[in-house]
Amino acid sequence: MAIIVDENTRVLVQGITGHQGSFHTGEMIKFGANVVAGVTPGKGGQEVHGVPVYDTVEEAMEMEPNATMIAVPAPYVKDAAFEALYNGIKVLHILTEGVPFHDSMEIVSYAKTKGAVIVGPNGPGIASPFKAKVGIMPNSIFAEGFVGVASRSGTLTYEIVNALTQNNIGQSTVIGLGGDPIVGLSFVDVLHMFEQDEQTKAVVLVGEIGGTAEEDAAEYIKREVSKPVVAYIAGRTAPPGKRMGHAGAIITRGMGTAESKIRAFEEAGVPVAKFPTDVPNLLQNIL
Amino acid sequence: MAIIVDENTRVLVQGITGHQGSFHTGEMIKFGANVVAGVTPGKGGQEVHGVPVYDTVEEAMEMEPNATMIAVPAPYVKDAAFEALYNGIKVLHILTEGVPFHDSMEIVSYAKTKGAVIVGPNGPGIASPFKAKVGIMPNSIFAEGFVGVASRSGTLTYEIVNALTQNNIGQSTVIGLGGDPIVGLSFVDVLHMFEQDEQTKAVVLVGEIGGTAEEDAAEYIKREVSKPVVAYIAGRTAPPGKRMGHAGAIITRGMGTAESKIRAFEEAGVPVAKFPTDVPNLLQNIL
Amino acid sequence: MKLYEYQAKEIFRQYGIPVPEGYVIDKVDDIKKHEESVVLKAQVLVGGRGKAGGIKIASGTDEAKKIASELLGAQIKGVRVKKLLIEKKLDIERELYLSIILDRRNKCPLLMFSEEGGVDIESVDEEKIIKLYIDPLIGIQGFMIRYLLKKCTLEQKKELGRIIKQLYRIFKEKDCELVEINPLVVDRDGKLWAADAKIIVDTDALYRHPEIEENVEESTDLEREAKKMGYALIELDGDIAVIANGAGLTMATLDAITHFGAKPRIFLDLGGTDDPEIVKNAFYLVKKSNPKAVLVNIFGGVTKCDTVAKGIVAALEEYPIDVPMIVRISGVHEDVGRKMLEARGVECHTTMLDAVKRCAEVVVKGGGK
Amino acid sequence: MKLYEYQAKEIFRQYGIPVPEGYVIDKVDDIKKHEESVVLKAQVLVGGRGKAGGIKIASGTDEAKKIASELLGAQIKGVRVKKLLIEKKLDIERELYLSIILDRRNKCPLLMFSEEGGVDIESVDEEKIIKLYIDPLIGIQGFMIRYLLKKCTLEQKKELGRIIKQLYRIFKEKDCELVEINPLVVDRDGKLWAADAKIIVDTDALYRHPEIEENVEESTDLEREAKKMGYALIELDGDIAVIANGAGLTMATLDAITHFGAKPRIFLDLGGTDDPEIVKNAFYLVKKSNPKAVLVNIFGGVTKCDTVAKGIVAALEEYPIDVPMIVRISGVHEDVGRKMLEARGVECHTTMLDAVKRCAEVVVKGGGK
Repeated sequence: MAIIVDENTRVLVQGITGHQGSFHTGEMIKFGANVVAGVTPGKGGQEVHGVPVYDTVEEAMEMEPNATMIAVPAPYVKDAAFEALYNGIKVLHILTEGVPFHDSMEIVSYAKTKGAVIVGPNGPGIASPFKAKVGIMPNSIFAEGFVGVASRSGTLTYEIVNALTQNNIGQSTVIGLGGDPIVGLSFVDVLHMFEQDEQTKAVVLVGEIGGTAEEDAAEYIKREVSKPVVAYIAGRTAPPGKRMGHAGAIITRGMGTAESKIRAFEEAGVPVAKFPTDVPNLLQNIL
Repeated sequence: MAIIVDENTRVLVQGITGHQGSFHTGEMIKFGANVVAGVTPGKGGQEVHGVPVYDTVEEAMEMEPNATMIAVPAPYVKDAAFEALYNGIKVLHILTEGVPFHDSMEIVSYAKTKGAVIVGPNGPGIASPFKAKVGIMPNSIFAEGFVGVASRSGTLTYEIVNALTQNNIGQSTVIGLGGDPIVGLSFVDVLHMFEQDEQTKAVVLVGEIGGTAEEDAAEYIKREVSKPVVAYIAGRTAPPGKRMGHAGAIITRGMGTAESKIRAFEEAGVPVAKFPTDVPNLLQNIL
Repeated sequence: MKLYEYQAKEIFRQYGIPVPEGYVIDKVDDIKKHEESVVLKAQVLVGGRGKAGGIKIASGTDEAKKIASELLGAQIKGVRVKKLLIEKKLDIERELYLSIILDRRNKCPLLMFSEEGGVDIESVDEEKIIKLYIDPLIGIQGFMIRYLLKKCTLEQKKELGRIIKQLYRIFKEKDCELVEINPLVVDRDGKLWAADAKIIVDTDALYRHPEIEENVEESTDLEREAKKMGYALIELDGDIAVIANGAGLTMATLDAITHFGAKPRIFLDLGGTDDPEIVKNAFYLVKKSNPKAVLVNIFGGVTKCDTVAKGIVAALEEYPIDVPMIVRISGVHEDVGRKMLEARGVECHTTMLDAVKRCAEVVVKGGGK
Repeated sequence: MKLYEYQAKEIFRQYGIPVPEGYVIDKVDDIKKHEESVVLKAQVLVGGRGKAGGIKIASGTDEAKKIASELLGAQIKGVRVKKLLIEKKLDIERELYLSIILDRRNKCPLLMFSEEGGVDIESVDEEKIIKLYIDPLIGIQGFMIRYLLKKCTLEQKKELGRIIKQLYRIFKEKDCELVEINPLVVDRDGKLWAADAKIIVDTDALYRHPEIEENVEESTDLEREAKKMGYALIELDGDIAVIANGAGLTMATLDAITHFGAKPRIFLDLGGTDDPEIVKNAFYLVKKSNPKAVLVNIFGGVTKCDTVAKGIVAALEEYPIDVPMIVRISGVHEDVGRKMLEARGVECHTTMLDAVKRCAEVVVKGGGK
């Protein structure tokens, strides 16, 4: 099982000839992902790590991709995402940082009309060890297992997943939701999927300041989630009004503080780790 | 069974205080339909045939309608349809004639994003005797039974359904697709539904000149339909380039002739009636 | 509603699609001085205008005047030429095709491009036409244009992309059924030009386009009069005036008449009504059409039989017709209606087939009253 | 990015949303003659400006000059006032609230209207706020406005509807995170006015808005310099300069430092990089921030440990820092990186917790080198 991506995932890379696109194509292949095609307008006919490059997604569809990693500059992300959706691709990971959020809103709305899933923007993607990876998470941190991880952060996720693996706790699927204010998937969406997934026995949520995704997740967990959940929240000491690296990590009008999120999780019976590396201990306590 | 509307259908009427809206509310109730609410901006608080009137669909949702008849003037149809879709109504019959087709395209596209069905514009609606009716078809012509009828015309449908009833052939669901070039449902969509529907044992298609909906249906019948189908096509003698009453009934650039449609049906093994009233005979031959 | 070429080109100009320099005249005196060759194009709304002699080239002012005096007032495929468009002649290198039409099947705009332009697009091989289906919720996007440009050999890709975007804006903002550039010309300097321009606007959307004039050329006088009165009427070249309620039923009646060897004179759809006046006034048009017989075919539903009967009875007084009239009347309030008509000596039938057969007989064999 | 009130009002004016007559000055001499009362509003990007004395009323030219000379150059909540907006005083009958914000949960624009304006919207009862979620694919539609107008007691429904439509156009066309009119004033003549105007533009969309000037007031000098160099840096009031890779990890490092009783001086997110130069140049900013200790926390992935080590070694030459530096280095190419650093005498740890504890200790207990 696993969620969103698995052994049937056939990966396309949009922007494959770029620095990021080309490097991570190689890494995805090493992970075990089935990267079937790449797209860079004007570069059709080349190969990157043995993967054929096309000028348009339309042409790349002959390789029957069903997921894509979009690694093009921010001003071109909307067009690339619409191109993938228009051609029927159902899983889109948008790696790019700095996508205008009016563009992200339109992408997310259009994806809904196509029944497609958007992972990101501004996130490290998704990996189901070692069935499939669409994104840039380092291969070395993973182990296959029974814990689902969803996170709004990149490196912090690696830190936590690495700690899990070091403690012999493998993962079903690890998903980076993205650090922007508008992202395709919320914690609630992912909790719903992990709840359905037979492989997943427990869930780790890695949140941060900004928005109400964690509070919504806590509400949802109370009502709908039977599997154990543990959490970590970054930004307890972040000052209000400042964008803490991620566009979405900002406390505005008194909303989105770490305290509010931690309180909500604790009220929903979700233990919250003090340090990222405490997550394995918390999990071991409840599993 | 029956398709699209049945005993669980709760009807809203948008434009209920208008001439058409008010008369047909009464007729729908007599048919046995469950008309639960009406909307006319500025007329909230009134009653029409005992049905409560609201100013907005948002307010009318307290009566939990799940289908609507839209009988407002053409310039307001798009807004009314968007209002219904936005509020989660899943079956929309648009009675109005003369809706600009750019509006219809947007309505149909938006409906797809909401998983909703559009019947019309410019058609008499849909009836499943005597479970539900959303539209203006005369009550007296129906009998409950096993034949599904789909038509691009209004009165011609009544003529044919009446002939069926006179010959003791009842109907599962009768649907008027609408006479405009852009309508929500095609013959193919409806054939698919009738094929799935247990109550329906045979299907009658009533086509006319213009477009390729009949040719598409013939193709689809060959491939996918196991139930017997008979057809009638109006407009054998219509001159090219003239809009024959319906906006969609026009032969353009040599396309959409009755001959082409009749030939396609006959090649698909679908008998085509010479006169509307021959339809019952053709059905009796094959049933 | 079709626009004249000069109207369509004016819209192209407003949207920045290059059209040849030119002007419109309705009399010979308005021709300007021309040192170079010009094209004179008859402004009529019929297809195949070129082959019918409606497009001519003149090499200077004198020849232009001579041709203009021949064209103005002449008939092109039965339509009188009232205006000419006079344009600078293009130095043509290649002819392409570009259009956006309403795709009924997919319920969306369909863009078509072909490197084989200047001919009827129906005569071009399918594989030489690039098609793009446009989702109306997102409009035309960069990737669609990239995809199209990828498949074309043209060098002027950027300019073509720009023209496509503007053409879509016209299609949407002017509520079009069709916008077509055929041919889209590449001249010897490599510039692109809309050498011809065809726009069909959705008649039902005209209310929101006060800037677009209504063109009357496509209809006959009687059709226009009927439209003003609120009826859908089509003039045909036969003998029987057909009135029915509903477009489908009216068409079916014409078909049946033809089946029995007669020919219809007019198609008149009453639509849905409960006003006898509307029925009565339809006979004003019937009378004007000067038919050899009248066939009324009513299946009563929204339009009730007694309403129709009342209207017919009133028409017998106001617009008496001295040709045979056969009425088929069936459905809601059928009995009341039939009694009213029979009391005035009108021949009534219950089934459409009986009425049509009888009416055809009357006309073909002269078996009238 | 927040716009100044006068900038936001200029946009309102362009979109036909009525704003009071007014002008901007940066020196007292630019004040015009005023017979009637005017409002002088300090143009600063901080909230609660009114309560902090940034908004004053003057009854004539002389008083206006006197107030202006007091306000210009004064500090409002720690920000120097460089410009004043001088406006005709409105004759206020009612104060309403209207805004469109980005709703993160529903991933769409959210319109909020309340008849209780002029106060902080968070202090208004939920049931007194009308909320409308707008699907970005269809935008604002007539029925949404009808629904809102239905629920409001205002007489000027048509004008309010028009203002709402225009406000949405601004929200969309200017890539806004927020557009807010608080208060939306009804004057004694029944006219509506945007008495205040607040616009926050999406920083990431500024590239497509050359017409919008960048405002620098929200950042410190060091933050602006970092931004120009391509780093996300936040200045804080503690002692430890924190460099990490990734926003989440950097935040987690700040949190851990605080947990152990120390305080961070800067938040510096290296992001993902494989260029040692980028690592090295970050130390230019670290040095400028004048910290009491430096903590580097790297979990190597995209950013490899040896890349970071190379950058740090180069920085030791170019931007030598005479305060303790603790490095946590783990992940891809960890061993190579650690060896390079230890060879230069840099204190390295493998786990974040060890590094943070040690660094906090150094600062709090002075246990440095």
